[in-house]
Amino acid sequence: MSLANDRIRKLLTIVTEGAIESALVRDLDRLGAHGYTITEARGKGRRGVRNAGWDASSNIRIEVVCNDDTAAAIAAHLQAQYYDNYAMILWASEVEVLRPEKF
Amino acid sequence: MSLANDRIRKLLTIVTEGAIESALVRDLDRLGAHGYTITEARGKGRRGVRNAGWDASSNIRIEVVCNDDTAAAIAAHLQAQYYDNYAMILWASEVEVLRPEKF
Amino acid sequence: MSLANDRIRKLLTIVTEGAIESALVRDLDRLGAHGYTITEARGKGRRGVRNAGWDASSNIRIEVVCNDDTAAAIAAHLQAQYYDNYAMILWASEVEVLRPEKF
Amino acid sequence: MNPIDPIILFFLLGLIAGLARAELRLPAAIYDFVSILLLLAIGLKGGIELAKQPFGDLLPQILAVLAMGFALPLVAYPVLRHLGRFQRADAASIAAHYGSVSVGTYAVAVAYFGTREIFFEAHMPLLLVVLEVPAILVGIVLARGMSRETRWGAVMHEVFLGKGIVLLLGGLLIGWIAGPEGVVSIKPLFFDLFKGILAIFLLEMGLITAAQIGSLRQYGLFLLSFGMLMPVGSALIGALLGWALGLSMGGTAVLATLAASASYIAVPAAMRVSVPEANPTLSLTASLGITFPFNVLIGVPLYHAMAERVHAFLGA
Amino acid sequence: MNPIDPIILFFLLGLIAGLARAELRLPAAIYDFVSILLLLAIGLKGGIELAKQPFGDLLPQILAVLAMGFALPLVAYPVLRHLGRFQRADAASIAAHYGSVSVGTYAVAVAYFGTREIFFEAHMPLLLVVLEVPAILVGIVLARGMSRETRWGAVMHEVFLGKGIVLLLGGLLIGWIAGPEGVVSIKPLFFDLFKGILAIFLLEMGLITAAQIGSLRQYGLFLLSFGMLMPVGSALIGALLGWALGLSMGGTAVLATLAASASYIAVPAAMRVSVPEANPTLSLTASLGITFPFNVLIGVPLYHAMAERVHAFLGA
Amino acid sequence: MNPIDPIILFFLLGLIAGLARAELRLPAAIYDFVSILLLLAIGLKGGIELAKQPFGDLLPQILAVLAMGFALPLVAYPVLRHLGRFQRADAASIAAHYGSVSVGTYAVAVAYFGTREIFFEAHMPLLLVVLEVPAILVGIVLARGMSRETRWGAVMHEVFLGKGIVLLLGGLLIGWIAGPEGVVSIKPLFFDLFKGILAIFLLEMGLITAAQIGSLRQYGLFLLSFGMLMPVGSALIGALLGWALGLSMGGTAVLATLAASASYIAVPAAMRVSVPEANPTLSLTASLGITFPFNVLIGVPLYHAMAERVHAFLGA
Ligand SMILES: Nc1ncnc2c1ncn2[C@@H]1O[C@H](COP(=O)(O)O)[C@@H](O)[C@H]1O
Ligand SMILES: Nc1ncnc2c1ncn2[C@@H]1O[C@H](COP(=O)(O)O)[C@@H](O)[C@H]1O
Ligand SMILES: Nc1ncnc2c1ncn2[C@@H]1O[C@H](COP(=O)(O)O)[C@@H](O)[C@H]1O
Ligand code: NA
Ligand code: NA
Ligand code: NA
Repeated sequence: MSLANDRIRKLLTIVTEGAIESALVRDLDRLGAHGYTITEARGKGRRGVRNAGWDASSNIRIEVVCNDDTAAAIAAHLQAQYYDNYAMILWASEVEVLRPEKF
Repeated sequence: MSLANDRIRKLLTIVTEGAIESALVRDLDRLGAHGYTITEARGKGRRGVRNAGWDASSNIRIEVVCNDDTAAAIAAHLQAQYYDNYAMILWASEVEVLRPEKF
Repeated sequence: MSLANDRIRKLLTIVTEGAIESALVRDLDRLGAHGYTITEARGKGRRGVRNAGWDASSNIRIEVVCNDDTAAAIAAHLQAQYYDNYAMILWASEVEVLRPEKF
Repeated sequence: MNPIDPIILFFLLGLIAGLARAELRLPAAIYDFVSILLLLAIGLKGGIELAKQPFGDLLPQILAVLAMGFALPLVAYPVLRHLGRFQRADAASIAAHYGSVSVGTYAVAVAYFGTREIFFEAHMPLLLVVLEVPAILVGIVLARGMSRETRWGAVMHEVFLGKGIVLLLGGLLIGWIAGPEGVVSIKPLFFDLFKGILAIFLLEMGLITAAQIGSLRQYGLFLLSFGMLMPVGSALIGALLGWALGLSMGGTAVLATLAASASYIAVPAAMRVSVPEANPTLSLTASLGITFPFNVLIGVPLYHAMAERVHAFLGA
Repeated sequence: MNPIDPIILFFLLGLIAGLARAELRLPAAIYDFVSILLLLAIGLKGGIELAKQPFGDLLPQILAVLAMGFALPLVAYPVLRHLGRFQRADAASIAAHYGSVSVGTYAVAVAYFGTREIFFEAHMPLLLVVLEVPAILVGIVLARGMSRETRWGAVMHEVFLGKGIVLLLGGLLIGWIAGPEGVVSIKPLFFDLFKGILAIFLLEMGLITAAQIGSLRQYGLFLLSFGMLMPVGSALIGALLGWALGLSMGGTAVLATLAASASYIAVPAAMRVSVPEANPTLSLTASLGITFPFNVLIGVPLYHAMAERVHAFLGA
Repeated sequence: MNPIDPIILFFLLGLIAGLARAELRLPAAIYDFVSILLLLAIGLKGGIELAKQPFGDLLPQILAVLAMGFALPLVAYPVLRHLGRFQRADAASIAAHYGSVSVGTYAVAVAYFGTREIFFEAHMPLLLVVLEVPAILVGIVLARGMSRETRWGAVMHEVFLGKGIVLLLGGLLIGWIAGPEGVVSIKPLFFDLFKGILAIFLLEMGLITAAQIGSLRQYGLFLLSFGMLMPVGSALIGALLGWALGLSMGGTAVLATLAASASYIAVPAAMRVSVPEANPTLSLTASLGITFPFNVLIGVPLYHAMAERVHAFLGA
């Protein structure tokens, strides 16, 4: 498994409120993500403990594997649209993918 | 935490259908992975939305930390065996581990 | 999304027994983590299969994004305090964050 | 004297366990399941009753209650904005919470009057549904003005297709179509278990409330007073309206309870999407941390007494 | 006329909520729980009845129904392959779905005949179990031939140790060993709540069906026709067989329903593992998006009428 | 002869399905829900009875049972340390498991004596709670000595604020305050469904037990013998104590069962936090893989016979 350059993509991980899942997923589609993976989560951050005991305090953790431009577009959009008003955190890293044509 | 070379391992992340969990886990064992971690997931990809509402549409997300060779073997096996017929995506990255002798 | 140096942080991922969640979370707070994200998990490792069917066999997967020093402190603490007696694995990688001032 | 209702004790158990940081947590899936059962059961019960009476007779009541739903947040808003000195979005969001209703509180009232065998009109679930919606719309307009930018399509989707309304209305329609005999076969789950399920729900509500109380200190005295006085004021409006509409004493008390209750499901979800700059901790601390326990522990018997007075003074 | 069964209304509620994209989702854990309860309850009911009659008497019926289970996918396959122009694996997989049975459809039929107080043979759950398996084997052979490569060990594991069979058979055995009196103590959960639990299950099935309907457009008219005509054809075979076996009119109708129903639990899981190149969206669109709602809304009463005709024309 | 209780059959079904590696898994949320219901129901039942009798009368029994809770692990420890050659921490942890109690085993005993209509004292849940705690403290002291380092605050939190104690005690108090009439409204969920819920719980326990049995081979004969002989010895102590305290034959048998049962919820959680160097696989293999099935399948009837003998020989 060589880290050949053409197989490198960005992995964006977003942790945010469950309440905005449908809006977010629509945005991801629009911004060019070919897919995403969601897991249920809880956690703590600036906006306090979100323990997932019920709707209003549940987090989701979204992962998107995409190319650099899409990653940049998504990050910019989330920062502009959601970062101030929602419990949200976002990080990015580089990953190597199989079948790069998928992304 | 220095990124000392002998502590670097591969982290493989696989997202795929819950239906093949037992087969996959057997394969991982056989191919030399010393462990794995599974979380329940849902998502979207080439094969449409998989919303985890019931058995046939549930995803799992598997993480395996292992050395380069094992990672390559697993990736090759999954690509040959499952990639065409199953909803599946796989990415790899480098991580630093504590107690490298474990992996 | 440039990998500008001042936006690089460490992402620590810990997989361990659900039984020590509250103790662990207290430790993270004390050691300077500004937040964390938890998902439920199951898996296999040195200490056998932990299939999450009930309390004693459930895993949690904790992610902490933090600066290098905090990451080192957390890793050292976990290694000293928990690694020998608990099912636990820990890995670290570098990630780029939005709004680095948060971490 | 009546014995303490055990369901209230379940709420207290959750509250105390939560405050003592006990290792007790209800899985989210179970909380969801239990809420779904309660919403459907309440809807079904109302629907069965609707099947018995001509819908037209209820129209005046529906319209009057709808008007109350628009009015209550308009009363709350200036108080919050000027006395409470909250920012516009926050004041609007809190006002929306208090103008709408809490299904959990309603269920407690139903159990309370059921135990005491006090009659109340059986179409109350319909009024519950009716009261849920208008405050949300008022809240959004208060926060944004009648701005063109508000995507009313999305708002309407959020409001009418949220879990609460869909299950309440769905239950109502199913009960209405199937009628009393049709529903017999599903009675064991939805009706016989109702209070047991409600007990589990309140156990979890106690735990949730305990988690909110932590943030109470931060917001201080105004929120505390508002969270207890606003419901009493709303209850009075509800009681007077109930009397004016010719409801029975029990019905009047239930309408008062509905008016007094503050939403913590439908409204928070809608506000999060439509007025994101409002701080959800503020409104949830008030509605869950103060008003819900207040209503459950003190409010319901108080509104019962209130309805008795109103009917005694103003005549039946 | 009989009133509409409320459980059907729950299905419609789920379907409409799903199509309207309401924010309604049953947690996966609850879906699992509810299916487990239904499977156990159906098994238990059958087991209790088996305890009352000598097993030997049932053997002819079991063998005949087993034969039908092998035959039905062989009827479906050529239609799918030649008329539908499906690829070999897809045709085989869909055929397996339609040769097997749907526990949810069976439960709806049980509720339907229960409400109407129409007698049917109490060992039907045994026939349900019997019908579940053979179509899977036929499907695999149709897709692969009798190839040496098929790991029959793994296939058998998948087939006989899947959730559905284990719980149905387990329930049967428990009911059979414990007998009618033994089971009294667990009756409130498994029998009294049965229709309520079924209502919740159907609510979720409505939501799942709605999600499948989206992919319907893609696959067009053939699948739509197949999904409605195949069950009617199978039902006729089932009804004739029921009559030939000397079943009561009710029993005949239930056997027709079993024949008509298409699997969406056991078969998809087995096909995923054994015939992975078959596209699961195709078979699930057909079985869940078309046949399940067809059977639940139209099929069961239709097969009831069919059984009446068969018994009237051919004599009892 | 009495028929086999179906709940035992559910345990066997889970056990066999688990050993056969069937695709059967109860969602963790459901396991949680079911345990919560059982714990509350047992507590409630005990609380209702407490409401009927003066608490003072029970004090001697409570103190005696408390003493037994301190004594049992002190009996087990030397056996494990010297005969079993376990490390200090492991011996202490296993001793704590066997000194404490299993709510699941208690529930099976309740069902067993209920079916046979054998009277036993209704305040047994109180003794269950009392027995849960002391063994944990003894276990920690055995592992650590009376070391200053032990953070007793954290230990006490873990012990008294664990899920088990909170729900049992909470249920007790609610039952006690609300009394028999108060609890009527929640009876359908907590009491009528009790054995059905217990059946589901035991199904899952069977699956869990099957998973433990795998590690049995590793630990061999000593653990196997200990897991079956220790409960019998404890049961004898329990039976003699029950007789000495003047309990009825049924009550004596239930106390023997309590003494015989080994914890797998409260103690593992507490040991994990307070004696982390003890290997949890060891103690869980013993308590879940050996003693739980032994008690459920053989132990309860055995302790029943034991209590009969004790009462016959020593006089009532
Ligand atoms: N430093 C962090 N590391 C990992 N997860 C975090 C961190 N900070 C916040 N989170 C997650 O992001 C969610 C929202 O964060 P915040 O907006 O800071 O409240 C939290 O509930 C956590 O789940
Ligand atoms: N670009 C992506 N980023 C993250 N997850 C993805 C992506 N594409 C697919 N997935 C996940 O992988 C599963 C299978 O993908 P697919 O085979 O493309 O349908 C999906 O259901 C998603 O959970
Ligand atoms: N190599 C690995 N890759 C991914 N996850 C692992 C690995 N090893 C262990 N784990 C996870 O960490 C938990 C504890 O590991 P252990 O202490 O090795 O038993 C396991 O239950 C797995 O969930
Ligand atoms: Na209100
Ligand atoms: Na069929
Ligand atoms: Na014991």
